[in-house]
Amino acid sequence: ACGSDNEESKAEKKETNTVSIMLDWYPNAVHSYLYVAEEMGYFEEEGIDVDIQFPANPTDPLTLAASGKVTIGLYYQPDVIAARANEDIPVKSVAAIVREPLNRIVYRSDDPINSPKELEGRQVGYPGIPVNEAIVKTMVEHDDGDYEKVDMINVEFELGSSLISEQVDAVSGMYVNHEVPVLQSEGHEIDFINPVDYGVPDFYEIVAVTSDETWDAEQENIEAFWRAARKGYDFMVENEEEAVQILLDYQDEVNFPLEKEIETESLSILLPKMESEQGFGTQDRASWEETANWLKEYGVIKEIPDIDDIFVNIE
Amino acid sequence: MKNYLYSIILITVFLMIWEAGARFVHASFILPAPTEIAIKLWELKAELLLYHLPVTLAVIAIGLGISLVLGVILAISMNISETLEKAIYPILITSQTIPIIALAPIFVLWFGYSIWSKVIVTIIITFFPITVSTFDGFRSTSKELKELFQTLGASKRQLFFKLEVPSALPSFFSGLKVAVPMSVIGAAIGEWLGAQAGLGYFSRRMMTQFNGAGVFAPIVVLSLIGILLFITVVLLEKYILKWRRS
Amino acid sequence: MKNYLYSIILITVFLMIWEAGARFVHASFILPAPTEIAIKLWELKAELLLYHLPVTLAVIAIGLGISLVLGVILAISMNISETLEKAIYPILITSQTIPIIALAPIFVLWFGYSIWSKVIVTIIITFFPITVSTFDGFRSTSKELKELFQTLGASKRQLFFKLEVPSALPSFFSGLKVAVPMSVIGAAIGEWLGAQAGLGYFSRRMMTQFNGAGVFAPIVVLSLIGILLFITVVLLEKYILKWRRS
Amino acid sequence: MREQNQKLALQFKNVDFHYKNDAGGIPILKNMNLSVADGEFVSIIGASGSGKSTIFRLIVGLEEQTGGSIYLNEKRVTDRSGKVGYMPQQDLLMPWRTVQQNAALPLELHKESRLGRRAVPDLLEAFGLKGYEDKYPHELSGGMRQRVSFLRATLSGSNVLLLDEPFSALDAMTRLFMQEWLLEQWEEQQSTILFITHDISEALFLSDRIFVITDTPFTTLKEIEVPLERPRRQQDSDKKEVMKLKNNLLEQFRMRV
Amino acid sequence: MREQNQKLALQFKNVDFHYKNDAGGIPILKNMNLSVADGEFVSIIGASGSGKSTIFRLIVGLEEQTGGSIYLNEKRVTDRSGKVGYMPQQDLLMPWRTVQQNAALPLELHKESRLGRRAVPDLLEAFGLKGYEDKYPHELSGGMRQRVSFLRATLSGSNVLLLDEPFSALDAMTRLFMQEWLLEQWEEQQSTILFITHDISEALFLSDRIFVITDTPFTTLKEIEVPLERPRRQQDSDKKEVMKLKNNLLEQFRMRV
Ligand SMILES: Nc1ncnc2c1ncn2[C@@H]1O[C@H](COP(=O)(O)OP(=O)(O)OP(=O)(O)O)[C@@H](O)[C@H]1O
Ligand SMILES: Nc1ncnc2c1ncn2[C@@H]1O[C@H](COP(=O)(O)OP(=O)(O)OP(=O)(O)O)[C@@H](O)[C@H]1O
Ligand SMILES: [Mg+2]
Ligand SMILES: [Mg+2]
Repeated sequence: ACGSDNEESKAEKKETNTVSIMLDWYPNAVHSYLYVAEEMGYFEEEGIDVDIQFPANPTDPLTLAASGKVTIGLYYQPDVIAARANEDIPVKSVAAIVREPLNRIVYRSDDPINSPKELEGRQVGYPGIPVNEAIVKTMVEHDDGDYEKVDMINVEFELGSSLISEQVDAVSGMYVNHEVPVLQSEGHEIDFINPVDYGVPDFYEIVAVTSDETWDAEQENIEAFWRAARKGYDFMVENEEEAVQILLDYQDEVNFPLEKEIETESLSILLPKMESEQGFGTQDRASWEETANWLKEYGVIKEIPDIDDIFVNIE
Repeated sequence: MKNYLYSIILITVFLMIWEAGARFVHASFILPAPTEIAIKLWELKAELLLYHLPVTLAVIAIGLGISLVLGVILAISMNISETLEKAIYPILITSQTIPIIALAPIFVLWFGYSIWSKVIVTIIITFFPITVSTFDGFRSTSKELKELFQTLGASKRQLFFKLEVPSALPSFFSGLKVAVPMSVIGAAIGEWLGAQAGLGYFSRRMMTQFNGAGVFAPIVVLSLIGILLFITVVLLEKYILKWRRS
Repeated sequence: MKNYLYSIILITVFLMIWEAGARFVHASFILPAPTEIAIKLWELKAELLLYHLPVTLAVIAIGLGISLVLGVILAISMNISETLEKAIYPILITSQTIPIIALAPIFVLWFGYSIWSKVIVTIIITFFPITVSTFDGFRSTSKELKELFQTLGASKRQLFFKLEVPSALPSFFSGLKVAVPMSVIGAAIGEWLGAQAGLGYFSRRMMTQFNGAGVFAPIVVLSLIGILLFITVVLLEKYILKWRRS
Repeated sequence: MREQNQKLALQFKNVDFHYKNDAGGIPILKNMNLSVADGEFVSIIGASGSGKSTIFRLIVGLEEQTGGSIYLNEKRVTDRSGKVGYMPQQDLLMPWRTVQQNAALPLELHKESRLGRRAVPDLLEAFGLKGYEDKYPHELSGGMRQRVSFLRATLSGSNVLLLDEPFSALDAMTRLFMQEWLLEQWEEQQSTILFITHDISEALFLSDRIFVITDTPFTTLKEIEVPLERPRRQQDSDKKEVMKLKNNLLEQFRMRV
Repeated sequence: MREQNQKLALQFKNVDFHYKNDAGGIPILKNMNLSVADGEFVSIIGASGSGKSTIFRLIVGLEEQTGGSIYLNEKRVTDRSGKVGYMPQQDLLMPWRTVQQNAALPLELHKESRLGRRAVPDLLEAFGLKGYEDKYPHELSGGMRQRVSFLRATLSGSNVLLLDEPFSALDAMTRLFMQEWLLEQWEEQQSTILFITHDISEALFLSDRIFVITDTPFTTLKEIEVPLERPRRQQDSDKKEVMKLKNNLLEQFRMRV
């Protein structure tokens, strides 16, 4: 049981049927379907109010979902497994949103890193999210390097600024569809390495996470939320341009300015990675197992947790 | 004004050097020039003042308000009960050497992104100076005057309101003058840790946007709040403690 | 020890309630029990004390050291030159009402993820109390004693070392006692903003790993540093100002 | 010389007292007897720490005697707080109150005595404080502050006033003038005054009788009648008999210091 | 009575002085003349603010006269700092120094006079401070602190000592004993003393001559010779002539307050 305070807030949520969702990062094309669903009234049709929140710290979507402070957090598949395996945190994924890694190791072109082994002795910035440590470790070791010699620095959200201001030599955690083109469009010469080329499996980049307790208490709401989100996704697939426009209309211009061109391009990269034959969001047991095995192999987790606890598919 | 002539000259020189340096370095996301900050402040005035400022002000007001109420109540209780004083005062003093603020990240887990995680940080940072100085104020009540009141047959209530409260006021205001700027800092730090609006939040967000002037602009506003609040307390103090005017 | 009996009882009761509450809530990543924290502290002792502690201590030592040197030099300069005093003192006082700490994120851009960005935060948070109290100490030098020295034909140098320095010491130590716990807080906050080691960093990192006891354990160590440093200053003060012993 | 009736304003009967502290007690009074007639002016002198202030603390009820009884105006009073006017060493005015507010404190604390409040302006004038009613203590000279303090003691409404070294913080000249002023007030107010001082000349100039504390703990006080008529002026203290008395007393204390 | 030679220890010749402040200047001395013979004990009395301390500040060089000249031991000295012993009102001891360290301050500041340092233990004994050498000021009584302060003034090595109301913070009894003690020391040290006080009896008891400041700014000081032989004891002040003098002076000040 998770304290009376929690139960109270949940009771409240039920009455108003509010679903709060914390994005994995500040809003960009990967979140278009949510804004579409909001704009087109799909959430309303399902009888729920959606409160979209942005994280103040990169790790908040998972921690706040786990502590019941938000209904759903968008996070990374390996971290869900690690939380479950290492600390027995009762969280589960309810949908796979992006089915392939978007994460890249990015470096400045004038200070190139030709292969992961060259990260030895270099400073690598990352947003404090543990999966990045696993990725860099896997890549360096796959390339016969020594991960112990890599200097991993938690830079919170300052991936771009720390790289550009040369405070770090490379960063892990930038997305190939968004941060990378944003930096490039501002005239910075950067390049990147794809983790999948160096032993990192094809994990789900973004999954929707909730806590076991929230799931038990608010399953109906979450399912309603997901039905609406699917409709948003379907609309987005059909009307790419309009979907981007809706995102841009919803943007918080001062805080999270978006470039139309970049977001359009970004969405076209994303769509194939979001598509699933069984329907948007459906998760394969195999992917979870593969990712868990990878984490175990590289010592991120000691035991593979019960896969059935970790995810649930919404019909 | 004349008294501050040298200070004004010094600040002007400092701003000019900064301006020149910033223009020379020419990397405004690292070092924006004062003029850039001023322009940004003007551009963002509506957003900063109408949207983010009220959020931060609410945190400061609620945090400071709770600190004041709890702090003064605790100080009075310690003044009344010696047992309470013996139990709590040493803890209060020791707690000041403890970086409780380092626990702030966990408040986000307890209170989410609601206003309360920020309010708690503000309370933690302002509670101590208010409580300790108010209590020290009560303790500073002259023993001789207390005895004088006793010899005049004053009731406990009269002793409290006519002697102890006035005696504690100067020290209470000193504490408040320390706490007020700290409340601004507390709100800003609280907003780093989890917020969706507020000046501290806005400043950090701007960093991610490579917007140096945008980082500084809300901090200018925060500073003005700090100074205004401080001046308010000083004026209030002058008014209430008018007998101290020479 | 007897004096603190009530405090000890109160703390014990508090810990027991915490323990019970934590066991009831049973979500140790949100609210770890004191015993869990103690166990974690023991488990992590090598990592915390040998790896992270030295990093944080270095920040505290360098930051406090620079604050001390610069603060004392500035206080002495203001004491010597009235023009400097008029120019700088008002700025110092005003700067205290400004949440400069909110600028901390940008220091990372200036100084990188090296120790210096954390040192700067520590300096910013400790510089003011040290400078102002040292200077106030110099100012508190009795005018009459100064004149006495003059009538005895003392040189400026003698006046400084034999009168002004001893007069300033008590106030200097008061400032140091304020600054020392703040330096610990400064180091912890600095480490939030970007670091690869250090107790503040470790605590936040443990949060991302859902290790509640791991969040608290380094803060216990930080608190102990704060208390130890404070006690050191108090002992030093007692030794140097031994004439104040009654 | 003022008429003294035979009524007693104050009487100690077999009073015992000791302060309690960690190491047992410090005995001050032992089976002590003392009487002061109504309208009398009595001084108490004695070495530092001999127990002068302790006598006052017993009278005003700040300390409770461990034995014996204390009579005020021939009635045995157990709770004596508010029953006697007390003017402490130094002035002890409240810095946040004006002259008038400071003086009127006793009236404020006892709401019954409304009548008295109207008398305050007149008294302020009589005490030479007219025009200063709304000034704060720090704006007054030492002598004026003492007068406010004395007015406050007077307004406590009691006929017995206890003054504990009231003039010790004043400079020598002001002190002389305040002594004369005090005598004038005393004659006018018809009150009984007990006066503690370290200054033998002061005691001789002011008092009808002087109580000398020679030993602590004490059972009786050495009593000295001052051989002077009233009204007095400073030069009266230069009379032969008074001089002899003064030098006697001085010798006595010289041996003990 | 002590032999006084005709040498002058101190002389003011046509000295002018005014304090400068925002609103022009406050004239204190106008074309003022004054002489004190070597070995003399002279008191200065006058109302508060009349300029007594200002005379001392001129002598020790804390203020510079605007006209005229000041002679020390018959030499015209421009930089007078370190040339006169000065014992300020209240004791002004440094709380962080022991008795010995406080007293020896003048020797420390002038390294030349090494010889003197050896004399300190003897002097400490002579001043009744034996056994207290390593105590801090707050551990001493008021009278002892004054003695340390006086010893410090003595050790400045000058034959001229200026004492500015040194006893004003002491209680009446202690004050009397300190006066006698001061006279003893003066006779022994063969120094010249200028003594400021508010207390007419004190001035009469101590001095050979009394300077009275009647008006400010002043040109001359009213001089009064005290008709008493030396050595003196307190009771000597009770002599007729002295009493008359005292009452005269008192009347004079009474009118001015
Ligand atoms: N509250 C107290 N508790 C314990 N002992 C006390 C207390 N007050 C006074 N004493 C002791 O009682 C003795 C007499 O004190 P008291 O104040 O009556 O002396 P006094 O004659 O008034 O001295 P002084 O002239 O210095 O004012 C002293 O030894 C003092 O230390
Ligand atoms: N540093 C100063 N600057 C300007 N005016 C001064 C200064 N010091 C003293 N005065 C003024 O000069 C006058 C004489 O002052 P002084 O201190 O010599 O008086 P005093 O006779 O020693 O008085 P008291 O008995 O109160 O010590 C006073 O009116 C005083 O206000
Ligand atoms: Mg007493
Ligand atoms: Mg003077």
